[in-house]
Amino acid sequence: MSLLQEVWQAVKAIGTGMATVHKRVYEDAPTEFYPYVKPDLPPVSVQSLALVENEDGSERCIVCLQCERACPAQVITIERHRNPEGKGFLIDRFDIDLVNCMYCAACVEACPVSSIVTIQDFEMSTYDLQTLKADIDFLHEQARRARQWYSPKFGVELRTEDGRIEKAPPEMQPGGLAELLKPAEEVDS
Amino acid sequence: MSTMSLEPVRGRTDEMIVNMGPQHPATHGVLRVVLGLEGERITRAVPHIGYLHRNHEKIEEARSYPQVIAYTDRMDYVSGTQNELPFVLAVEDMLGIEVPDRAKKIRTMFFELYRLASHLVWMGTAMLDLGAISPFLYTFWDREIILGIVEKTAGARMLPNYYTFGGVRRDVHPDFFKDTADFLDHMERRMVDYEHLVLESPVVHARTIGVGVLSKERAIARGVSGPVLRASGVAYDVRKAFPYDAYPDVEFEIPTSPDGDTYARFWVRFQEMYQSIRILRQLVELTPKTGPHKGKAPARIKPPAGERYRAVENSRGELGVLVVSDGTDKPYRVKHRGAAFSNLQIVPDLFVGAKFSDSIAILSSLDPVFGEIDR
Amino acid sequence: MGLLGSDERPRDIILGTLDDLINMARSRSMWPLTFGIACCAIEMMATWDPKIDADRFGMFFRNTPRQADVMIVSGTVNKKLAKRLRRLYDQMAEPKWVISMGACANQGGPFRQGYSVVEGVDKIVPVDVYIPGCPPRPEALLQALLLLRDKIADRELRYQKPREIPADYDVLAEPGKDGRLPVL
Amino acid sequence: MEVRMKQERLFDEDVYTVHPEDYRALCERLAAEGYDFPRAISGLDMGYGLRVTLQLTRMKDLAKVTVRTDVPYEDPVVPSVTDLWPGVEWYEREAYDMLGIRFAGHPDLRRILLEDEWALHPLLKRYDTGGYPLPGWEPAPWPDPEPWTPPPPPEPEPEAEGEASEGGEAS
Repeated sequence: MSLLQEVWQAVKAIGTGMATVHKRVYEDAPTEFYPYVKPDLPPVSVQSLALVENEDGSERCIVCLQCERACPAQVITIERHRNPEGKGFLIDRFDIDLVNCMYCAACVEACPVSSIVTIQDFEMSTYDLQTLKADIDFLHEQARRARQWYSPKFGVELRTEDGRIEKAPPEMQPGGLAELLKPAEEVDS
Repeated sequence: MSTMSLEPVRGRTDEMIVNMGPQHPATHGVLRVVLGLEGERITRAVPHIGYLHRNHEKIEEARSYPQVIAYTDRMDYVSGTQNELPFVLAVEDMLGIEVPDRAKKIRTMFFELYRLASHLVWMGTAMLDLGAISPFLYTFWDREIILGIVEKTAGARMLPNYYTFGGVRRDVHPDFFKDTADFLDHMERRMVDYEHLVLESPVVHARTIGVGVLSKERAIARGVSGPVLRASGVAYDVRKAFPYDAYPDVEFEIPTSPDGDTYARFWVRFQEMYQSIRILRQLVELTPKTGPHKGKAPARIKPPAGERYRAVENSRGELGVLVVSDGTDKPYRVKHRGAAFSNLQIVPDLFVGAKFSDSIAILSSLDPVFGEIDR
Repeated sequence: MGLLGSDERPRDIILGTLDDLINMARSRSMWPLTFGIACCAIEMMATWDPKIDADRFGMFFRNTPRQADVMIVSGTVNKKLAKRLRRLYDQMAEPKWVISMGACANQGGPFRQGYSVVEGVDKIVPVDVYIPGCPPRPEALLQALLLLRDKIADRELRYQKPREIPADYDVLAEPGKDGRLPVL
Repeated sequence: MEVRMKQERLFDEDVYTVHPEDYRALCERLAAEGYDFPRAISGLDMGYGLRVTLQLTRMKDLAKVTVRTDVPYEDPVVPSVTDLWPGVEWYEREAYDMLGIRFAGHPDLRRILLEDEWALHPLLKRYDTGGYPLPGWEPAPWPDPEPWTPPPPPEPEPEAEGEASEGGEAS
């Protein structure tokens, strides 16, 4: 290859590269200005876990230990005792080690009453790890702060202004709408 | 140090021992290579791995079958759900679980989306190693779109734990097919740019053509698979050879190149991206919009005693898993055959005789991912 | 990490104010070390991609520990890597900070029961900010970087807890070294 | 040469269970038959001994074959096949690292994933996940050596190594 050809090749290559890069100049920048603008996460996004209470403040969790069994990372610790009056169990201890959690949402899949849910609060960085050892109050608090959450049984649920829990409109729901729009009582058995 | 098996030869002063890694910006993770150099030429190369050994195989013996899926995700972390599939297929074979047609197609769509994402990461980092920064910015930009599509359905960006025995965990988002189709339009436009920036760049030509040539026979004997094998002229692709999921239903080609050099490996990955786009185009049309996303699977997964090896073609090659069951709900042994593990074995073959600066280009053309190599 | 190299709270008005000024400057130019380990490293790279763009805050990757201020431990640290990680940390010039990214770096995460994994990088190097997640989103890393920025600049936070550098490499020992494991 | 082995058909591949002394001979025969692509070598703790599983593919017609051989814990030596298929080099090193199977004739049998100084072979069933010995673990009795002797007609059912797996349950 002669010198002239080489020079031409180089000029052409630089030109092509510059033109390609230049095209992008006129595109909208994709930058999200994160600390100022919070990202718009899809409702099913698994960023943290929460334990939802019923509207009247009673416990939704029936302490069936399904989530503890399903957890791959084995971060859920539950202790329970039999309810002296009535049936079922009462919670003594419900800890999720959010430090070691792998956020796979297997517990949420396993939960028969959609008590344990995924929320989108990803801003959990901390100076002290002990703040992430979540006990039941922490998990309830997570749920109270959350505007919306997701569980496979009930789909996306919203917390309204006056504290009620509602099913989100269909456009917010993930796939499989037909199952989700069934009344809640049928699933809860 | 005893791990440094490459002692300087007594009495030779012309050979220099250079340690590369585990913290090196161009080793794609925590690879350590000890190189013997004569001037610019590499005379010896000894790769040391294991800096990311996370006892996957031991810990998976102590987990039940559904729990293992979440762990397999963490192997080849660049290509997400692709790791889950061989394990899921193997257990489905052992149990005889039927997978609905639609679930197969959804799985394949995710598989190919992650292949695109993985090759985009490869392109960005490989070009970063060769000194170009813009491709990194562009490819990660496009990768974010893929991860956005995945997250909308599966709930996580990188490691979604989405496949399950008999199908997928949840139905796709109603916008999934439209999003994917839009992304493919976008990607086709972008591929033109990438060709300009990568394949047609004379800098890339100068750094890659004729560098690190791997012959066909050597590649097969070394157990190399995936784009590295196909760049040496062997048309072996698990998707065609042992078809799984929806691959029998779609048309695609296996791009091969007879050259076997670093440029050929770059070129084959590019062609694979075109084939992925083609597969996804067909699947967007073919996949039924409604229907079951999951077949009937037993509540407790307890495969009968026996063993099963299944392999898939992930972004790096043949990713296989040997599942040995003893009839309980925990696998007796899970042995992962990492494609990158086999591919990395040819590092000494390719490095010796190359120039020191070429080693970076060769290594990035192998595209190692250390989660899968060290497990 | 003060001007005088002391970890005690400076009582001098002039030097204390100067110290704050310097730390403000430091907090605006944190340069992390390119040290990707595992899954989180991909998200770490994604934090510098056009979408998140941590460059906006004056953070640029440095390839050598000598030039870096922040080490982002992005992935599982096993016992083989731990010595190298500690050496990298020792090579970084003061002042230096460590961000532990993801479950594995925090406490071993899902792999913490295994034989080869160090249960938390804070057994090897002192950690300033922890990020939960597996892997954390790029935004979460950016939030952690901003938390660290606050910590560097904020006098109260800075002197809250004296930095303890773990002295020895005990965690690197093999499980059998304490006599519980028979040699084959 | 007579090779003491049992042949069966498991899904889509031929499985040969072979006596360790004949492992090398069978591998040479398979290499001569054109099996050129080594997929993997897996080490496996069976509870009574260690098993080496070699998986091969023939690129020409994509035939798959698996070779298995069992060796006792006391003397886990298997001939290396790196000269036939160089691609198994790291897999043999890994099996040595994880289970302590020694491959005679391997050019560079060192630990690969763990550090050289370690004495632990962590995938052995006698250790728990953390690498500590399980209390009360006893090796299972060695199953019949019989399966090697008569090469029976190929079994139609894809039911493999049932008795071998039962031995593994002893832990």
